[in-house]
Amino acid sequence: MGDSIIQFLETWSPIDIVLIAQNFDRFLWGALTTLQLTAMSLIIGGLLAIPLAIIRAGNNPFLNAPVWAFTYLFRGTPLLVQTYLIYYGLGQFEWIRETFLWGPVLSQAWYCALIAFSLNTAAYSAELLRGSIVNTSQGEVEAAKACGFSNWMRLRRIILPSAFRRALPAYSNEVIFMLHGSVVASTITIQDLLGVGRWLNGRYYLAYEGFITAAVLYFIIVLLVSRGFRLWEKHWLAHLYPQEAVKTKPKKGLASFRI
Amino acid sequence: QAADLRVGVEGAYPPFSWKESDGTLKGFDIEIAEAVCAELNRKCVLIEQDWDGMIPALLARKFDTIIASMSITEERKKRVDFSDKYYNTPAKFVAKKGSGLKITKEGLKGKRIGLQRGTTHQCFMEKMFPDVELVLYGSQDEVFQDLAIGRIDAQFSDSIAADDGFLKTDAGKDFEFTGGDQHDEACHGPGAGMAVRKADTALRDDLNKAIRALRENGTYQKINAKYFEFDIFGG
Amino acid sequence: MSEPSGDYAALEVVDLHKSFGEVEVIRGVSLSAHKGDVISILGASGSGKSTFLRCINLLEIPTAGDVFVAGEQIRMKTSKTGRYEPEDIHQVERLRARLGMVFQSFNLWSHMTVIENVIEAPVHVLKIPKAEAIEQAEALLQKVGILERKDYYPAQLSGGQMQRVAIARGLAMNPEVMLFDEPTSALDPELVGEVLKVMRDLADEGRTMLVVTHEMGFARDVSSEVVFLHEGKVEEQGQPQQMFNNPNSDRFRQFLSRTMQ
Amino acid sequence: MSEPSGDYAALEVVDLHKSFGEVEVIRGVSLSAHKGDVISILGASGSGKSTFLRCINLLEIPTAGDVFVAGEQIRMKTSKTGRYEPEDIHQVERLRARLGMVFQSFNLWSHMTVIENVIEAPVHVLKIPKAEAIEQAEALLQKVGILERKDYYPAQLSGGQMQRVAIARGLAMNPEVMLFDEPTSALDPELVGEVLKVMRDLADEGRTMLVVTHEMGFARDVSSEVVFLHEGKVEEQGQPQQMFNNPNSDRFRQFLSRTMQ
Amino acid sequence: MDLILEYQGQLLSGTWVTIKLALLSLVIAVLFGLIGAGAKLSRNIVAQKIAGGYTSIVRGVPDLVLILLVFFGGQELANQIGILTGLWDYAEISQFAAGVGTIGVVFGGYMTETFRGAILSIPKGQIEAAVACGMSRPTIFRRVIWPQMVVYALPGFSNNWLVQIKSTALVSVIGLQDVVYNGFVAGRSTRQLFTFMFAVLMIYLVLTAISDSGLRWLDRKYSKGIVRSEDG
Ligand SMILES: Nc1ncnc2c1ncn2[C@@H]1O[C@H](COP(=O)(O)OP(=O)(O)OP(=O)(O)O)[C@@H](O)[C@H]1O
Ligand SMILES: Nc1ncnc2c1ncn2[C@@H]1O[C@H](COP(=O)(O)OP(=O)(O)OP(=O)(O)O)[C@@H](O)[C@H]1O
Ligand SMILES: [Mg+2]
Ligand SMILES: [Mg+2]
Repeated sequence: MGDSIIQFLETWSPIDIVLIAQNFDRFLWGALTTLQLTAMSLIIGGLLAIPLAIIRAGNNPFLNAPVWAFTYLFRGTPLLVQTYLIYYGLGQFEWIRETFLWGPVLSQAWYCALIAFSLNTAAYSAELLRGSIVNTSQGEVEAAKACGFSNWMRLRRIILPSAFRRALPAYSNEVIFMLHGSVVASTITIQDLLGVGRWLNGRYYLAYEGFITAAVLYFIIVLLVSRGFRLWEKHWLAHLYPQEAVKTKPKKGLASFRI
Repeated sequence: QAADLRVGVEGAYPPFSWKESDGTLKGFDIEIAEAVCAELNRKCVLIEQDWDGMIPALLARKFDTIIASMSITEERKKRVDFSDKYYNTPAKFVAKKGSGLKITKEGLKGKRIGLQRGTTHQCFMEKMFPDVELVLYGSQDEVFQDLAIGRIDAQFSDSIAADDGFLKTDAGKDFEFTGGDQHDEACHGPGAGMAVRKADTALRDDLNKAIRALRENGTYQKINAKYFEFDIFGG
Repeated sequence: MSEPSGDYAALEVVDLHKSFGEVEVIRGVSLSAHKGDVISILGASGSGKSTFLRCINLLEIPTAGDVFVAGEQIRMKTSKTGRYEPEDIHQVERLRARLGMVFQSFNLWSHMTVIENVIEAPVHVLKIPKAEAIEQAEALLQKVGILERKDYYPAQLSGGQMQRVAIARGLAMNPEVMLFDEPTSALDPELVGEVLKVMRDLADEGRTMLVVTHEMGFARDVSSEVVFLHEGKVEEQGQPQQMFNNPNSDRFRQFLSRTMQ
Repeated sequence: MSEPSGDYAALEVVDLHKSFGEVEVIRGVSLSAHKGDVISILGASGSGKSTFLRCINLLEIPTAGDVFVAGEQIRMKTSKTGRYEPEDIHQVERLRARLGMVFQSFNLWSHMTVIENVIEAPVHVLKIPKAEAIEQAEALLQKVGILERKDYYPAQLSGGQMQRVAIARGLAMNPEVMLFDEPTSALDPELVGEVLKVMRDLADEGRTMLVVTHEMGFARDVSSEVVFLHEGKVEEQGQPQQMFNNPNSDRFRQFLSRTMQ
Repeated sequence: MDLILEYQGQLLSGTWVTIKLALLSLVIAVLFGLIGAGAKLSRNIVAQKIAGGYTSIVRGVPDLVLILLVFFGGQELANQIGILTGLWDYAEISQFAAGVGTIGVVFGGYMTETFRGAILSIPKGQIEAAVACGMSRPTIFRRVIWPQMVVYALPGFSNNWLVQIKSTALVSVIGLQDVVYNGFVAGRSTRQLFTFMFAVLMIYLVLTAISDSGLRWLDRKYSKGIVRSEDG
C-alpha cells in the first residue's frame, strides 16, 4: 500500500515529494540554523541598538556623528554586500588572519554571518528606537523631572519603557525583514533553510523542489512569528488604546463608502 | 548555417574556464566549446551559469549543451544525457604543506573539507566519508579562496583544476596534493562529458562526432598543449 | 499673612527673574508660602504664571533669584559660559522630590497603570519599599476617589479621572508644597467640578498649595492668598475677599470684569 | 406652506425610511421644499437628522421611500439580493449635482486651493469652461467674503473660513436646493457668527435651503418652516414663530427648554 | 585603487544593470501595488482574498527564495505552459527577466500596503463631498483620491524604494551580472575581495543617497496643503 503510494507519487507528482520527504530532516536542521542565526542576530543587534539609539537621540555631536555614519552605511547598502565584505573581504588581509579572532570567529562562516546580520539589524533598530525615544511625550518627561528623577532614572523608568512599547509594531517588521535577510547566509556556505534547498537541488539536479520546500517552511515561520508579535502587541500596547477601541475593530475609511 | 548552439559554461573554474578583467571568458572548456561549434559549423553562444543551476538550466532549455567539465555520472544520467568524455583527470585532496592529513575515515574526522556544491566530489565525499564536515561552495574559486586563508582544512576537487587554478598560483604556494588519486566509479564516472537533454539524441551524436574529429585533426591536442603539459584525455 | 514664628516658610521665592532670549518674562517675583497656605496665582494669558511655577522646581532655569524649599536654598552658580545654573543637580533632584507638581495636561506616564504611576516616584526616588508604597498609593487613590480604577491605563480614563490620578501622584511624594498649573483648564466643563472638589479637600486638610488657575470661584473661596501677575510682575497681592471685593489696581479690576461674567 | 401652483417642488421627499442593520433610524419622513423655502430641521442628537439629509442625495441609500429633485424622481429598484438601490447611477450623479451639500466638518479637498475647490465640480461635473468657472467662483468667494484667500490651501484657513469656502463650493453648482448638516457646530463660538451671516444672506436672496442646525436663533428668525425630528419621525412641523412660541408636542417643548437657556 | 580602475568597466556596466533592474522592477511594483490596493479595497470578496494571499506570500517568503524559484522553476513552468498550449516552444526567462519580475512582484506586495494605507488616510468626508457634487467614481479617483494618495504614499513609497534598490543585489546569486556579481568576480580573480566589495558598498551608498535626497525633495514639493502626522 505504502509502496504503491510512493510509486504513484514518483510517477505522477510534478514535484519530487519522495525526495523532499527523504531529506526533510535536513530541512528541519536548516530551519533551525536559520532561526538560530536570526534570533542571535536580533539579540545582539538589539542590545547594540539601545545605546546607539540613546546616543542618536541625544545631542552630543562627538558621539552622534559616528553613530549616524554607522547607521547610514548599514541602512544604505545591501545586507548581501555587507556579508560578502565581512566573509570574503576580511580574509584579504594578512594581519586579520593573524589575529586571535581569526581561528575561532572570523574564519567561520556562521560567525561572519552573525556579525554582518547583527550590525545590520543594530543599525535599523537603532534608528527605529531613536524615533520613538524622540517622540516620547515631553510632558511625561517633565512630570518625571518634577518628581525628582535623575537623568538616568528618567531614561530607564520612563523614556525607554515607553519608547520600547511604541517601537514594537515597527520592530516586528524589522524581525520579519531579518528573517528574510538571513537567506544571505546560504551564499556563504551556511546550510540554513535556503542552503539546504540549494543543496538538495544541486545534489539531485532539480530545478525547484528545494526552493519550494524552503519557501513553504519560511512562510510558516514568518506566519508564526507575526502571530506571536500580534499577541505581544495586544498585551504590551494595551495602554495606548482606549478600552473600547481594543474590542471593536477600527472602521475602515472606504469600506462604508458605496456609490 | 545551422541554428546557434547555446552552450552553458561556468567561468569560475580555471584553467578550464575563467573570466578576464574585461569580462571575456577563457579556458580549456571555452576553447573546446568554440572548436566543437566550428566543427559543427554552428555559431557558439556562450551562456554563463552558476554551477549548481547548470543541469536545471539545461533542462529548462536555457541552453542546449553544457561544456563545463561536467563528469559523466549515473546520477546525472537520470536527468540528462552525455556525449562521450572529452577529458578525464583524477580527483585529489589539497591541504597545507606538511599538514600530515591522512585520507582515511579517522584522518579526516573533525576536519572541514571544502568542495563545490553539486559536483561529483560532493557525491564522493558524502558516500565515502559521510561523517566529515563538508563546506559547500557555489564555485571552485571560492573553495580555493577559503582554503588559502585557512577557513577550511583541505579541499577536494579535480586535480588539474586544483593544480592550475590554485597550486601553481601565488596563493597556493604553501599547499600540496595529499593522499593520491581518489576515484569512485559510481560518483566520478568515466570523465567529463558534454551534457544534453535526453530527447536531444541528434545533438549528442553530433557532439560525439565533433569530439572524435577534434581528436583526429589535432585541434584537441593544440588546445590541450596551451594549457597542460600532458594529454588530459585520459586512457 | 506670614506667621511671626521663627519657623521657615515651606516655600520661599526671592526676586525671581526669567528671560527667554531677549524677552524677560518674569521680572522679579517674590513670594512665600507657609505651611497650610493656599496661594492662587492669577493673570492674563502670557503674564508668566506657568513660567513662574516652572522656575520654582527648575523645570525652567531662572535667570536670577533664589528659591528656598523648607528653608533649604537651591544653590545656583554662574557657569563659565556666563549662564546661571544649578550648582548641584542632585540637590535639585532632591528638592524637586519635595515639590509635587500637577500639570494642565496631566502628563501621566502612559505605559503605566494608575497605581504604577502613583508608586513610581516613591519607590524609585524616595526608595520606599514597594509594598508600603502601594499601601499609601491606595489610600491616596481612595482620597481622590479613583481607587476602583487603579489597574487602568491613563488612555482608558476621562480627563477628570486622569487629573485626579496626577494629583495623587503628586501627593504620593508627601511634598512640602503642591504646585498646580491650571489643573482644570484642559477638562471638559462637566469634569472640572470633580477635580476642584479634590483640591478643596486638600486645602481643607491643610496642604500647602500654589495654584495657577482661571477658576475665580476657587481662588476666592479656597485660597488664603491671591497673587495677580501682570507682564511678569506682581501687580496686586492679598487676601482673596478683599482683593475680589475691592481691587486696588485697574489691571486687576479689568481682569476680573473680563473673566467673571 | 406648499404653494398651490401646478409647479413642482424644488425637493420632495415621500415617506422615507432608513435602517442600519436591525435598527430603523428614519421611520417615514416626508417633506417638500419649494423655491425659496428655508427649512430648519431640529432634533436631539441621534434623532436621525444627518441620516435624513444624507438619504436625500443618496450618500446613504434609503431602505424605502422616494426623492424628487425639481420634479424628477430618483429611480430606485430592488436588486436580486433584495436590496433597495438606485436604478441608474448616472441619474443619481446628475441629480446630486443639483443638490449642494455643506458638511459639519467642511470636507474641503485639502490638496486644492480655495478657488480650485470651488471650480472643481463645475469644471469636471458640469463641464463648464474653466475661465468661466473661475469668474463665477470669484463672484461667489466675494459673496462669502473670502475672495482674498482664494489661493490658500484649506489647512491655512480657520474653521469659519473653511466653512464659507464649503458653502461657496456648494453654490458653485447653482443647485436647486442647498443642504446644510450642522454647518456651525464644528466651529469655535467666535467663528459661528460669520458662517450664520452668510447663510442669512443666502436665505434673503431666496435660495432654497434645508438646514440641520442647533442654532435656535437661526431656526426661529430665518427659516420659513421648522421640522422637529424625534426618533426618526416628524414630531412637529410648522412656521417658526408659532412653533417656538406655542410648541404643540411635549417633546419639542422639552427640547426647547433644554437647548435655549 | 589601480585594480578598481582596471575593472571600472565591469563595475560601471554592473551598476548600470543594477539601475535598470531597479527602475524596471519599480514600474512593475507600482503597477502591482495599485492593482493590489484596488483589490483590497474593493467590495469583491474574491479580489480581496487574492490580494490578501498575494501580500502574505510576499511577506512570508524571502525574496531570494522567490527569485531562485522563479528563475529555475519558472522556466520549467513557462516551458510546460508553452508545450501544453502549443503557443511557444521556448520562452526565455532570463536572469534579468527573473530578477525584474520577481523583485517587481515582491515589492508590489509592499506597495499594495502602502497605497492602501494612503487611500485610507484620505479623510472620508472629502470623498463624500465629491460624491455629493455628483462626481462619478472615475472622476473621484482621478481628481480627489489619486492626487492625495500620491502624497500620503510618498513616505512609504520612499522606504520601499530604498529597500528595493538594495534587494537588487540578490540577483547576483542567479548569475545576473549586476554590480555585486561583477565586483565579486573581479575581487575573486584579483584576490582583493575586500577592495571590490567595499567599492560595491560605496556604489550602493551613492545610489541610495541620491534616491533619498530626490524623494525628500519630491515630498517637500508635493505635500503642500496636506497636513500629515509625524510618523510615516
Ligand atoms: N520656552 C519658551 N520660549 C520662549 N518664550 C516662552 C517660552 N515659554 C513661554 N514663553 C513666553 O513667556 C510668556 C509667558 O508664558 P507663560 O506660559 O508663563 O504664560 P501663562 O501666564 O502661563 O499663560 P497661559 O494662561 O496662556 O498659560 C509668553 O509670552 C510666552 O510666549
Ligand atoms: N453608518 C451607520 N451605521 C449604523 N448606525 C448609524 C450609522 N449612521 C448613523 N447611525 C445611527 O443612526 C442614528 C441617527 O444618527 P444621525 O447621525 O442621523 O443623528 P443626528 O440626528 O444627526 O445626531 P447628531 O445631532 O448627533 O448629529 C444614531 O442612533 C446613529 O447611531
Ligand atoms: Mg500657562
Ligand atoms: Mg448629525
